[in-house]
Amino acid sequence: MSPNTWVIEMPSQKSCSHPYPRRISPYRTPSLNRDAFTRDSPAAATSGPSTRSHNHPVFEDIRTILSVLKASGLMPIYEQVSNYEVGPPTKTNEFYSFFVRGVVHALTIFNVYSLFTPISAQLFYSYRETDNVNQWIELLLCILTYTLTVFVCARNTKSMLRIMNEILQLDEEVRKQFGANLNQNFGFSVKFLVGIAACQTYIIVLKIYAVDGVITPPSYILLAFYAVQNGLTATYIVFASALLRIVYIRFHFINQLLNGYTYGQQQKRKGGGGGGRRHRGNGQHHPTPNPAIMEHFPEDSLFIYRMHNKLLRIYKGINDCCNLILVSFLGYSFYTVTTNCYNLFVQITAKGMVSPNILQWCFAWLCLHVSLLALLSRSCGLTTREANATSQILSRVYASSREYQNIIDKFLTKSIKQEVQFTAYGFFAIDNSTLFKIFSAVTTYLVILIQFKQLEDSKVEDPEPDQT
Amino acid sequence: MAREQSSEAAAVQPLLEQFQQLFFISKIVGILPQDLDKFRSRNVLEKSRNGMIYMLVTLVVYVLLYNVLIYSFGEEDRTLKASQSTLTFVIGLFLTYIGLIMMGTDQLTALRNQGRIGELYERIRHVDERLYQEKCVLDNSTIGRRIRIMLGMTIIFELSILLATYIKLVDYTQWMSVLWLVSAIPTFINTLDKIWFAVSLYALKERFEAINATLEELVATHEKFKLWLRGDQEAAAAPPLDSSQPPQYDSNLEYLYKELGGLDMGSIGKGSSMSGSGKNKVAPVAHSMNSFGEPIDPSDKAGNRNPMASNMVHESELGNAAKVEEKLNNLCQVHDEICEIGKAMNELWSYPILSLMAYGFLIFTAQLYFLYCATQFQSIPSLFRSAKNPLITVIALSYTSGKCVYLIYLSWKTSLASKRTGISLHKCGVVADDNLLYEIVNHLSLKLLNHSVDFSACGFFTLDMETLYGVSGGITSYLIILIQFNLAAQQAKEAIQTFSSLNDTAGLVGAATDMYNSSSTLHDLVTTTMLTPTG
Amino acid sequence: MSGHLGQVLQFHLRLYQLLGFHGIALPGDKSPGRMRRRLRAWALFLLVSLSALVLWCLTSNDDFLYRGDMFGYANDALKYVFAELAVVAIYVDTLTSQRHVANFWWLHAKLTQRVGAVSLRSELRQYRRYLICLYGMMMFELLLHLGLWQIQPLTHHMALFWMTYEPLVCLTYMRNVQFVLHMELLREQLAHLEREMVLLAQYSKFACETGRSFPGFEAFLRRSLLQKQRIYSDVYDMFRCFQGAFNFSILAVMLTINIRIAVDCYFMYYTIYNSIANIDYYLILPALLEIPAFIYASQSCMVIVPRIAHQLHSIVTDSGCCSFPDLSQQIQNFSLQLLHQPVRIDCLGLTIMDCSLLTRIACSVGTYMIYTIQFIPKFKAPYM
Amino acid sequence: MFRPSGSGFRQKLVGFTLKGALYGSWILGIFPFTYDSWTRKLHRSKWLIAYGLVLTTVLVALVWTNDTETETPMRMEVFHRNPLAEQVNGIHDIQSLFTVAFILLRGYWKSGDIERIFNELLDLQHRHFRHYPLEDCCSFDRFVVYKGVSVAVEFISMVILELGMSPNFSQQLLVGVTSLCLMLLGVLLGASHFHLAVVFIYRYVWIINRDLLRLANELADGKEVSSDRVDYLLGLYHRLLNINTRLSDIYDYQMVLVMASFLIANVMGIYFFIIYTISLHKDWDYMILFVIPQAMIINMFDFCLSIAVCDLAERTGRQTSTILKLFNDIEKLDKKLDRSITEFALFCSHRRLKFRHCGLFYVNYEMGFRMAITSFLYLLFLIQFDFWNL
Repeated sequence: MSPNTWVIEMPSQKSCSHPYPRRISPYRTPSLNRDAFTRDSPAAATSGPSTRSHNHPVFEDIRTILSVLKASGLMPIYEQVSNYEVGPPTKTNEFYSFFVRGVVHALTIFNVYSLFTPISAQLFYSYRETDNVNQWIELLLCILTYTLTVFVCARNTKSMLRIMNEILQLDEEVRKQFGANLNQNFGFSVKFLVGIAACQTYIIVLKIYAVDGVITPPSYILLAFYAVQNGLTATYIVFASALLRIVYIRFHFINQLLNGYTYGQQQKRKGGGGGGRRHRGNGQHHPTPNPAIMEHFPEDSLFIYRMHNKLLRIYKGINDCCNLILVSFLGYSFYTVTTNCYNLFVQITAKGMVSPNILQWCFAWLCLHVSLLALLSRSCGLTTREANATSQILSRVYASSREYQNIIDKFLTKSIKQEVQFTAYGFFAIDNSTLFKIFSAVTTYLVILIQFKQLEDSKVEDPEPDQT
Repeated sequence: MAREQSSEAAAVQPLLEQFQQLFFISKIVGILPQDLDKFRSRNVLEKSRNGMIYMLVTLVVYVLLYNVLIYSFGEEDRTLKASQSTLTFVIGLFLTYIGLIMMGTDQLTALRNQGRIGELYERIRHVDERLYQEKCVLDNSTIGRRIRIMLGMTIIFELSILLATYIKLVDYTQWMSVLWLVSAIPTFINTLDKIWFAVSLYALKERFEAINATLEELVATHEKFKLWLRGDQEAAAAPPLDSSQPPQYDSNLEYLYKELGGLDMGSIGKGSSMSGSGKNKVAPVAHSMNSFGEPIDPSDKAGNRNPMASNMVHESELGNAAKVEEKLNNLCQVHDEICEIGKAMNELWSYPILSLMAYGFLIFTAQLYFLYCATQFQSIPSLFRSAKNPLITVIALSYTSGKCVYLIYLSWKTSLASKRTGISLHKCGVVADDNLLYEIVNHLSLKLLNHSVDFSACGFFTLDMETLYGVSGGITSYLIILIQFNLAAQQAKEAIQTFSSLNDTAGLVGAATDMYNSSSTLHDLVTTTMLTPTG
Repeated sequence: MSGHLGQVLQFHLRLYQLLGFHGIALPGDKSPGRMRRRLRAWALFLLVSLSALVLWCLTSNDDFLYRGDMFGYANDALKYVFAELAVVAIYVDTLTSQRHVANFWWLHAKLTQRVGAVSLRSELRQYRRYLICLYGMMMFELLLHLGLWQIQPLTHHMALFWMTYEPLVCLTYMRNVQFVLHMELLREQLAHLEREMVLLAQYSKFACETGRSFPGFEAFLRRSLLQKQRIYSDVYDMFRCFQGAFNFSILAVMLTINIRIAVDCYFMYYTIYNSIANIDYYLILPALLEIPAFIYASQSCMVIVPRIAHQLHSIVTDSGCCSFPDLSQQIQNFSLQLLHQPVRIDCLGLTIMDCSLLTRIACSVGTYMIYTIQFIPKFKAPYM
Repeated sequence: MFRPSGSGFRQKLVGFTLKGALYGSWILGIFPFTYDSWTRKLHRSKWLIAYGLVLTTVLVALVWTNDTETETPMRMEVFHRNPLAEQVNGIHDIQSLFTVAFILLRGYWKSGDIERIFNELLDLQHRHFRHYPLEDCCSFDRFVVYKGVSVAVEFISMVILELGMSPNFSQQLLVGVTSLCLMLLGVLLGASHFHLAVVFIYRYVWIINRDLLRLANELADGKEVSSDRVDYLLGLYHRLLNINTRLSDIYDYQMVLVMASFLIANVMGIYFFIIYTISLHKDWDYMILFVIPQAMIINMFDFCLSIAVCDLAERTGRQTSTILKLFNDIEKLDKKLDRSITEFALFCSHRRLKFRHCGLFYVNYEMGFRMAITSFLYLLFLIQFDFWNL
């Protein structure tokens, strides 16, 4: 994706070259308050304190997860230059995250070493041969994913900062235009953090109980680091979905703004009786904002188009940043889910020796990964749908005069067959259906694994060539 | 005649008038919590506490009865349970319970949106009013007929399956066997709920087609108007459509149209562009008419009613753009409104549809697999005893698959009808070529390109025929896999009759049966990777 | 009318009437109404008799079906059942969808006026694809049968099986070739339209580069574009008639040929594997050619529309000398119309009939082959 | 256009690669054109075609006559172990031979069209794109270099594989191997022609994108932009798409064959590897550790590269319509400009820069992913089958 990023990079200066005050004309102030009021109401519906002090730290709604990532060196420890800008990290912080990454890589090398040497043999004692191989591959995949994550994050530091700056700048414009600060409390991120931590510790405890005999320190380190890797990868996924959620809120905002001009709202404004009733169920589940006055349409539409372009750019930027990480994570979790389902199956079908330990272990893994996959696909699907909904909403705006119609056409013409989608390195689009496809893939591979198991069993039980 | 009566009537008749019997039945069996007498008096669905309580009670009763049924018929599974692992039995239970799950989904969803369904029909009524203002009137009488047909077919299917199974496969000596009747409840309730959805969807489709018909009528009248305006030199410039056809072929067509007038709604474009004065009036009405045994006489009425009407009313309509712009704008707004209603309806019914699809997939595969098992004289779960008889199996399969396929087919048709509108709009533009009109048409067709009505089950998969393709592929491959497992199990049995092999068999049969719950995803990887269109 | 409908078409339509595929009367003949009723009765009769034949084959205890192992038996039964399905679908389509067919031919007559007159030679050239497809298939099938029965000693089972199964196969092939004929007609219209668009584009380019354009130039261009739009919408209606007329039978025929290919591939592998002296699996070669013939025709229909759009947008609307706002508006209108009316041949919307279907068919046949091959060791067949 | 565009090491490398490809294909007789530097046109020369035909026939004959690889012991064991492998391998041999013959013959047969296309590309380059700076299109250079490297490495790995898998060296073997590898090299070069052309088209589209973007920024800064520039770009885009469709029409059969043979080769390679190592319980010697894996890895690399080129071009084509969206938020666009931009957008919505090999499949990452999964599934099935037979 890198060769094309510049293409959408240049208009940033362009949009900076616009003097903002020009857009706020005096007759606009009352409507500004109105907008501020109405815009806050949906925000307030979801967020607790809508009256927020103006020098709030940026991204405070996802600050916990940010702090975790900063501490683990996945995110740069940026400086907050102003209310709407973040600067590059200072030397010491930069060095700190650099150091952390070094430690991580050292540990990784150590782990790989101990995986290939009999040091860690005692960790894989309990299963048969194939299961041990599965465990191995799982560990290796996990290590690979995390290392990849670290590398990609180290490479994308600048672009990550750029994305954040763009988001902030966009917020600033929105505030200047409508005095609305788009914030939402990202409770789910914190919840997920806690859940991940709990799940990992639980898994570790299970593992330690499962191992009989005294555990050597290397395997302790191995386990601990394994848990840390899993947790941090999961955390990064949560962070990515939080970013997507932020973008989603912005898209939703401009869609709402546009929605004020649709014919239904206009009729409602004119006091047309049916408008409200017909428009209530219109897919938005919150009080629709007051209809806007048609005279403001041209400048608002310009603003909306610009916002839409910028948001698309941010969206692509996020996509480019997390591409590889997402691919590897999806592969990893696909593998994990498959092996765990297989283990469950083996445990249940094998008579007698149903060990609760392994059951719990499998369930913990399944819960963790399935929830993460669900979160990721859901946020991607939401954002994509909202990004593509703009043209649909715009097609609901009916203007009488010719130039308004031209304004509408201008956008619609360029958005024919131009749906954006959040792809995993172009391999496949990530949205709600992804979860579905992954599960079907899991099924198929499960079938194949079980067939292999049958083969082994038939081998061990009757070697006479009747089967062949 | 629907046109006449409603042209006198001040307002259009609400759609819900047609739903009387359906509402009563579904009220009695407890699918809809809405208020009964309000519906009877004012044809509105309003939420009522008593209905809710009644519904919950029915739900609880059904669940209890079903459990009793499973328990009482479970004794015959003991042997099965002995011969198989716990897993198999659990999954057999899962398969038996999925019907119950489906029913629960339906009822709970109905409870959840008891307020919003009424609103939905309110919106539909409003759309009808607006369509009426645009002089395109649609009669809901066909919908009532459809409802009756569907109800009849449902009852026939249910009864035939139930009685056949009861008489042939259940020993009705002990009184316990009466409980078998309970086994039909979930599918029946689910079918009733789906009838609501299907009929409303069909109503939306009719609205779309009414819009198309109006546009086509504009085109036809304008063409006639042009011909009538200047007959001969027009023929030179753009040859009028019927000058090109030889008499006998034309008569042939006349004949066809008279005979097959109502037979289908597909090719009305030609019907109107056929431009004999009689025919192109037949066409739009036939278009707005459903394809199932509708009598032709209204179309004839329209045929001999329209010409003077068109000459008086429509002749100038496509002529001056300012007037027609208003009309086209309204039509597009109505179109968009209908699309919105469709989305809302899809959202209301998304979970039931998802559960229905999963149910269909599972039951279809399971039934076929058990049929295979029965032909191999193996023991099958007692609740699937209908698989012992091929005929009953065929009926049950056609019933189950008919539900799913009909829904998918209908939604596909609806989206096709919504896409037709753009084509008709362009016809308008082309027929009256006029710069002002071109501007309008370009603008509106851009809008129409962005109106999307697509039905999906919770966004997991869209309800169109492509999905059907994938599903059929999935069913086939899973069936083959299952039979394979079964064969392996049988061989293992024959190979060694020792205890160890018994375990192994259990495991293998477990494997075989395990495939159901893991195969509940609709198309497996084989279909996603190989059968879905690449790129 | 027969001036519009050349001899070749006339002849082949008669052929199809004879087979009961073409439900309406030809332009030439008298009293179309009675003709139609007769054809209907004929189709119905054929349907009933063929179904009776199939039923008899399935039920009689003479070995129409392969008795070697149960799986082969099931496979043969499968073949028969699907052939029956195809026959039913074909004739039911013929019986019910005469209106679409009539519309199709009417539109075709209406458009071919514009396409121009025809001589026999030009007609042969015009329909060469179709003719090659039809007669090539016939010859190939015939030769295969002759050659095969020379080499292969004709066992009782084979004689019975092929004598009863071959007619059904031939019917499906003929139907398939009929689809090809209709799609050829469509393609011809579209290609003609595209040629005209190319001429238009070149003309406009020339006029704008050399700067010499007569006063009514824009009006002229607009009028011709308008004509093109009308033609296109007619062609689109033709296409929709085609779909309405043949939906089910396309599905059924494709399915039948598919099933036959999959099953016979399995048998081929099976016979080779067990070295059974039986080479009648060579008879699937024509079936292997049928599907590509259909898909190639439909694909060549579908690829033309984007090319038309390509040419449309290469019409120069304004250059240094002249600028036509109205013309560009017309072009926008036309391209929007193209966006609204894509020619997309899919049977019942199940799957789009282009070459990607070929890939998927190959993949699925491979998969099922693998599954079924894994059966072999399980039926205690003689093995290695 | 084979001139190194500009100075700098990377450009020199690119120029060198292009020259190498050119001369290599001249030597192998698969590029039957002569370049007339005065009129800047390629001319088809009968002599080169004849030379190429003779050379190919000689090579094929050589391969036929002393084809020693079939009785290498390792293959013997594998085939003895399961006959299916032998059947599939036979199929693959026949298919690859057919591929070679087909590619060369079709190349000669279509050489007229190829000549025309290349001339048009040269003409575009000379007439329109000469004025644009071409240096900073780094992905172009990267892909060209990668392509060259991959071809070279394929050649080497093929030699290593052939020599490594046969224990006893003989003069006959050497002749056979060299001829085989030369034939393979010819195929690879023939395939790489298409990819090079795709990369060139990609660069032109990229330039068009950049120019459009410049226009957008000028408008945003309030400068005036005449609609002729947009029309000019649209015309260029039009021509490029036209060239692209013609090019893929010519080359798609070859590409399909090459891709198929690559896929089969990979799957079969892994299959042999697994049978040889796991089922036959061989001890790990240098061959297992090095020879076969490197061949497979390089194969996959080349495959991914051929997909990535097309995907890059496709993404660039999509970028065009993204850039067109930037014209939305500009106040007071004058009518003519607006109209031309609208036409551009409509054209983009109709035609895309996409590669669809004879309608079978689009070539992009998605398809690549799907292909990978499918081949993996088939691999699993094969292994299962192997176990069944065990």
